[in-house]
Amino acid sequence: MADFDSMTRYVSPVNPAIFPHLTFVLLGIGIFFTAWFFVYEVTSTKLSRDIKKELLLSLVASIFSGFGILFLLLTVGIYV
Amino acid sequence: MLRLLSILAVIGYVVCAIPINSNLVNKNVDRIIDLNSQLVKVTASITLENTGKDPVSNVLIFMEPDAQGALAFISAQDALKEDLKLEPIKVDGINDAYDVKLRQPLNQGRTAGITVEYVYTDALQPYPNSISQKDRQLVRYFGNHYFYSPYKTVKQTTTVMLNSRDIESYTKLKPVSQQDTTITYGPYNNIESLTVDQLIVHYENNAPFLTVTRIERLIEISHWGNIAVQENTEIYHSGAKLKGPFSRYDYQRDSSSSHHSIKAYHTVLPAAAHSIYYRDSNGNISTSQVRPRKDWIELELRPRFPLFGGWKSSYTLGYSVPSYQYLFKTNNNQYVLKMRLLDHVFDDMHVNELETSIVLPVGVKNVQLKTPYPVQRLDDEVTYKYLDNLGRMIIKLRKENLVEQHIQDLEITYDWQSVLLLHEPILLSLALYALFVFVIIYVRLDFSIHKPDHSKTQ
Amino acid sequence: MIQAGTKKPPTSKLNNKTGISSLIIFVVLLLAWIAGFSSRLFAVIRFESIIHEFDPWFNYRATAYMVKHGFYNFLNWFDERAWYPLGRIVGGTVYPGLMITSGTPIFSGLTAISTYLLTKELWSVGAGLFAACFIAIVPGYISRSVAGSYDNEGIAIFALQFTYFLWVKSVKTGSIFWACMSALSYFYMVSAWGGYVFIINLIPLHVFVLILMGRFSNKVFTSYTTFYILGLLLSMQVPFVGFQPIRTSEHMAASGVFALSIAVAVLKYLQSVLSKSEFKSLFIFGVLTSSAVVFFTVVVLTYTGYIAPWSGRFYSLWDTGYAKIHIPIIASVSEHQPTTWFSFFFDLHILVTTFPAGLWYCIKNINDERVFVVLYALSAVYFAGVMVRLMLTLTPVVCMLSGIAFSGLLDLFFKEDAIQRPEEIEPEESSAVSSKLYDKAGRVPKMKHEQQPRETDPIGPNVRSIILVVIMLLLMLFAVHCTWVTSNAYSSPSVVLASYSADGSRQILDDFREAYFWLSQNTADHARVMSWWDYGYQIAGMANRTTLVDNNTWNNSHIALVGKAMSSNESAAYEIMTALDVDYVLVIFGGVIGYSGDDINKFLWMVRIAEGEHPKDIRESDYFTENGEFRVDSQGAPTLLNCLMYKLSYYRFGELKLDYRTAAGYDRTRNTVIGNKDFTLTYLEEAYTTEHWLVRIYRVKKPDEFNRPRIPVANRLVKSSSFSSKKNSKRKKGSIKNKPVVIKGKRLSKQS
Amino acid sequence: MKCILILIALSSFCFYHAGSQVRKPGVSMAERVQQLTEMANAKAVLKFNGNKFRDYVKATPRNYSIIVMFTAMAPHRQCMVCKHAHDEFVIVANSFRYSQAYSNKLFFAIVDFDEGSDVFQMMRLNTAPVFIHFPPKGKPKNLDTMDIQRIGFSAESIAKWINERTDINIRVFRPPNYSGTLALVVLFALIAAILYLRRNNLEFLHNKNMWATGALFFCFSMVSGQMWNHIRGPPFVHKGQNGQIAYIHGSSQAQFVLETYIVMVLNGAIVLGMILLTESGNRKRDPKKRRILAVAGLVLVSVFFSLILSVFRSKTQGYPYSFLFK
Repeated sequence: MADFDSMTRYVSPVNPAIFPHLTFVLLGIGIFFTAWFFVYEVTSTKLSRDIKKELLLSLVASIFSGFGILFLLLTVGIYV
Repeated sequence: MLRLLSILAVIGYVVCAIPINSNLVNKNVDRIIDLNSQLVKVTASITLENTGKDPVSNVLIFMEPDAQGALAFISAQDALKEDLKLEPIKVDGINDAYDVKLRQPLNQGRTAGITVEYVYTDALQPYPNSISQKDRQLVRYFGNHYFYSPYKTVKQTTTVMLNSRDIESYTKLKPVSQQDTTITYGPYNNIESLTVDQLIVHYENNAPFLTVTRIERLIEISHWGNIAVQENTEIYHSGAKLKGPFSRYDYQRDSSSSHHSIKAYHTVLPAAAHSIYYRDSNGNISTSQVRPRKDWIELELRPRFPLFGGWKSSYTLGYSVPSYQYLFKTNNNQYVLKMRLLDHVFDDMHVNELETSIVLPVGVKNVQLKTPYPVQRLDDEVTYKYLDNLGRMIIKLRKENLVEQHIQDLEITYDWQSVLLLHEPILLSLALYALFVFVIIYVRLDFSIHKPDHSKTQ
Repeated sequence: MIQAGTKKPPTSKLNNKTGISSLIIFVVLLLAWIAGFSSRLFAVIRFESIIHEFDPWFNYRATAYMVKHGFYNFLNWFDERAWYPLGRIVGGTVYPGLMITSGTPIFSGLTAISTYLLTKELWSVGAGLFAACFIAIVPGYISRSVAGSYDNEGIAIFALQFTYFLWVKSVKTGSIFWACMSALSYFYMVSAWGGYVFIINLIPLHVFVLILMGRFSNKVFTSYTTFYILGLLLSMQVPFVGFQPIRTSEHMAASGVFALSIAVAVLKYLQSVLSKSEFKSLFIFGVLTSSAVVFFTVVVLTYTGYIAPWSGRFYSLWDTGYAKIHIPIIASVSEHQPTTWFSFFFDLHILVTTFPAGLWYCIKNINDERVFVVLYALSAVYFAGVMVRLMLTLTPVVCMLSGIAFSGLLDLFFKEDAIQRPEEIEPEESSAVSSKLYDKAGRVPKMKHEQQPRETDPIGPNVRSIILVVIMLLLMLFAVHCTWVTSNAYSSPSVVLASYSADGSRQILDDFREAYFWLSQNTADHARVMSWWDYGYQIAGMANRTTLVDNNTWNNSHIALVGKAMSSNESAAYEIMTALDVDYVLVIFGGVIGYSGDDINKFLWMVRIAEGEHPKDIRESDYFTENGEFRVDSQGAPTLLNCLMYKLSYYRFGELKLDYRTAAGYDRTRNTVIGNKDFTLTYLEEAYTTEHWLVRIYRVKKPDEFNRPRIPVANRLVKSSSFSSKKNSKRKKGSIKNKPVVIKGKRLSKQS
Repeated sequence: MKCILILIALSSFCFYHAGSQVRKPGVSMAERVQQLTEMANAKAVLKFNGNKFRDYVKATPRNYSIIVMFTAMAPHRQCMVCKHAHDEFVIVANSFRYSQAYSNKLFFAIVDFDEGSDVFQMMRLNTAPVFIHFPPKGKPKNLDTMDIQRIGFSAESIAKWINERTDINIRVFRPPNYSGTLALVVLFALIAAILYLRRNNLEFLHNKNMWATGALFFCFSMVSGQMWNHIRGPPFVHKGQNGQIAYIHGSSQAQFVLETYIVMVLNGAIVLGMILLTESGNRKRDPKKRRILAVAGLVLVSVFFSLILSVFRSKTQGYPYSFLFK
């Protein structure tokens, strides 16, 4: 087992150098969708609300913000 | 006379244990006792001769029964500087006895050279054991004029190396000579086996008497490409205790470099270490300097206050290293962590208690552990870090009384699915999504009892 | 997320205008939040992320304890490490709100949002946005909520604003729901800060004034009764408050107004029954009598002792001279001083000059909730005038009123040419827009005119634009002022000091933590450390050692005892210290680095407080020279030059030459060469002194360690014998004159 | 010197009071205590002239201590503080007179300059008021002279000082001061009366301008630190050595009375400007006036704000920003 020649050194799947950029892009998209979601919530009335659209918006928003937050953590050095 | 009695007594003990091959003879023993630091490092290069008929394949090595301090480390090498296998054996009357396997059996009349190296901790005792701020720190060493061996010794010399010129006293068993910081005993001829004759050196030793009473080393693996290391260290000045007041005025006045108080010390980190922090329970300790060297990083740690005898302090040192330095991947989702069980704290260090714990990533399976020397494995634990709902396995190892020679690598092998990387982000997203769904439901709720006309309530 | 919950649209009109405006509101609030948050991080950036101030260390320690032992153990926590030998019942003497919800800078954002909501209820969305932006960066609030300060006030302001918002909401809607919410929020406030008394007096005042103005309605009745009952019950759940709400006269106004409002409600009911003429007399009569009855019952109860009279701190708000005479400890705290116009301007800058305009318009277009904000403003400005620290309660209302003023202004000046110039920065834009989704909160005259067809602009575009530019300039000035103040004044911690060397490089003096860490590492675990009370919390928090007195100054006589020890001579002090079995004495000495906040500069307060309790032994006059000056050089009063504090501060300082120009023993803080240079300590020995001599720790010797062989041990052991002090007097004969000292020694031994 | 003075005084005394009172040279201590007690029972504070002073204070032996206030009450002396000091002193004396601690060990006396100027010379006093405690035995030490500059002469501090000198503890009991409450009562009565008189037209109560102005003035006074003045009592302005007058206190810790007035005016001007600006947007007014209002408001706000900013800047070290002028 100790033959380290047969093994490859393990590197991160994502290059740490681009963590900040990823954070920026993902969070940006996430916040954009969040804002869109809220605006929609605010402007639409009970009558004119479309549950599918809401769910879809929120899903996209949450996924992007989720990854954004993760990479934010990685950027600031909290390696989860 | 008295010595003789003691010898007989000792022999009486040992004989009844295991047979000592009386054909073996220490043809020549050259012993160097290094008292420069707070440790006692002894290097004995022995030339063995087999005077008997049948070949001898293993040699016994005994330590003095009433030796001061504790034996921290021992190793044996042959003439080609290759490590020989040595295993502890039980001999009553002798605390530490080892059995060295020679590479090839020693035939009649042949000689073989082996070098035994061992380190004692807590062997040097400050005397007087409490001094005032401006006194010098004197220590005493208790040893043996002769090389303690179960075999007869034909010829031997002993060199005691000190780190200061002024020696209060030392036992003078002729022939003995001293030039400036070394004392040479011998040569002595035809010493009976297991002979003890007390050797005492009383000299000034201003080397840092710094003991690491406990160090907790925490290694945390993240498959996002980082390994975080944190060491919680408790240090203690084990030299002569400070008697009377500590005067900052006097302390600022005398600028002599060799002083028994400890201002700062150097520790060594791997070259790739980054985001280093040095703090304690009260926050960051601003007095530390990082000096990058060619293939390591030298860190000058300065405790918040100078350490005098009997004072203790504690701190936390942490850094991160990229994973590719220590983490290896085999083809089938198997990973190997190869990292130091104990790392360098300061030169000539003496660690009383080490507890290394390795935090493995979420969801590892069949973990195997391989350590360079026997350690006590505490039962595993589970911890919860950021964004963690499953918990992570911790392997905890423990060992007492370590020195520099114990800085060696351990290997941990485990299986891990790389899909688990997505665990945390999906967790996050779900949490957020729950929030949004709550909002969606909230805007559909209506708290008012009677049906309001919208222009009023909002 | 809070925005999401509260931004309900006027669902009657849904158009993308609403969408845009709410988006803008969202963005502005977000920006306000971020700005507030980041401006509070100066402290962390310029220093590190540690707790900076003195008080927060206790909060930190208490929080740690609660996290470790759980909430209920925390409430029953008897802290034997403080106020030795008395100990302190922490659970009963603390407002646990902070310990439950921590993290001050976050709360600044919440404060901004709740301010926005409140102002929106009071005036308009635009004003709300202004108010939010203001309070996000105004120094008067930042001073208490910088990152690293871990203090109750920071979160209390949020609770305050939110309670007021809910209260106003409930008054407007008259719904029990909002009243209950406000009661809950009030409960949080009670658990967070002693300033809750402000709420429980302001809201009844509001109701009372409404009654006087004849604006009393069922809405007010519902909301107040609900709020009062619930709030009362909830507030009594906090251990520290306990039964105060029904026992102390701070809370009596509330109950009185409660009774009054019920009476008025009854009368109103009668009104529906009776005819007009007879009702009118009955009404006036009824109101007067009921109020009189309430008032006199309160007075009578107070005198008969069922109700405790006002507590000293509270009383000192009304009789402003009170504290100085009776409670020197309160007077000694710097933030209990009255407020100069300077600090008003320093903390509020342009707001302080513009908020009266907002007040003016609130009064001009009065309605129920604006009555509230007017009262809020007047009372807060009074309190802020009396005490510097109450500037904190003034800040939010000032922000709101200035927000109203500015938004009113910019409304007008953007309204006409909102079309000509679409590019403007958000707050004005949004306020312009927002005044369209303007709800019935404001019956503002200018609002009426929006429907009118626009006539030609008489002011003229250039004047208009000049005005706009000037206002923008003023606002920018405010912004930069806030930044400057925050980064310069409010971000310098008192635990870590920074000194700038000649070449401008900044070097950190970490002596406090050095000393505290030394204590925590190299003294016995239960060692008792005597220091002045300013450092009590820090010693408990950082060094984890037992202290005699600390920053919650609940026991004056104990503090006075410590002050007496510090200001007596060594032998007398030794008797006090052995009586309190003190192991270590810690003094702060700034003479080497010129740190002005050290113990010698605070010393007169110790003397005064000690004199207040022991007038026979300590006399302030002894510490002044003949012509009444306080000086430590050779002209200084002999009592001063021989008191314990002096000796501990200057021990072996006389031999130290700071640099080649100055003489040995030159004190950089007092800028003089000290008077009494070569003396030795008999009863103490220097245990540790930090690198820059800022903190000096001395060990109190055990009686058998004295280097005075000619006194047998038997005599030394006795603590309370005037005999030993006689010995001292003999021993000290011929040394510097200390007759009063000897008297002190005798008297003390009688007392302690 | 001193004895000469005494002789002069004696001769003068004999000359005046020959008939009135035959002076017994050696009055025994018991008698003196007796007389003193009688006098004290009649009146808590004894008025001494030169020879009474000599009889009761200077004479030895004594077993009682006397607190003497040297003062100049005569109007032409124009000693303002003396009046207050006298009142406080009387308060202390009375509260001792009517307390349990009352004994014949302590007496209070007043020596007025116009009645006992010789005593002033004898005591080498050239200021008034001065409180001196004459202990039963020995001459007054310098601690026996109360340090007015430092501890003031409020009744409490006098009592404290007496307590320090003679271990007699006096609880100061002020005759309750009804003036404040009385004023309040009168005020309320007036308001009530006015309301009653004008009960048929009460709409002046709904005059919002009045209320608003009142509120604004309250705010101005508070914000400009009048409360600080009230508590700290700073000087009106500061006169330097060579006569120049400082209206603005240099440091940020303190302020002068005039300074606060200035600040109040500045604030008022700025607020006025704000209001004018807002009013200028009001479309009911005629356009010309609106324009004037706008310009006036603009000028007021900008100029006076920059003024107050520069004042502020002059008090702050290293404050970088300023508006129109430095």
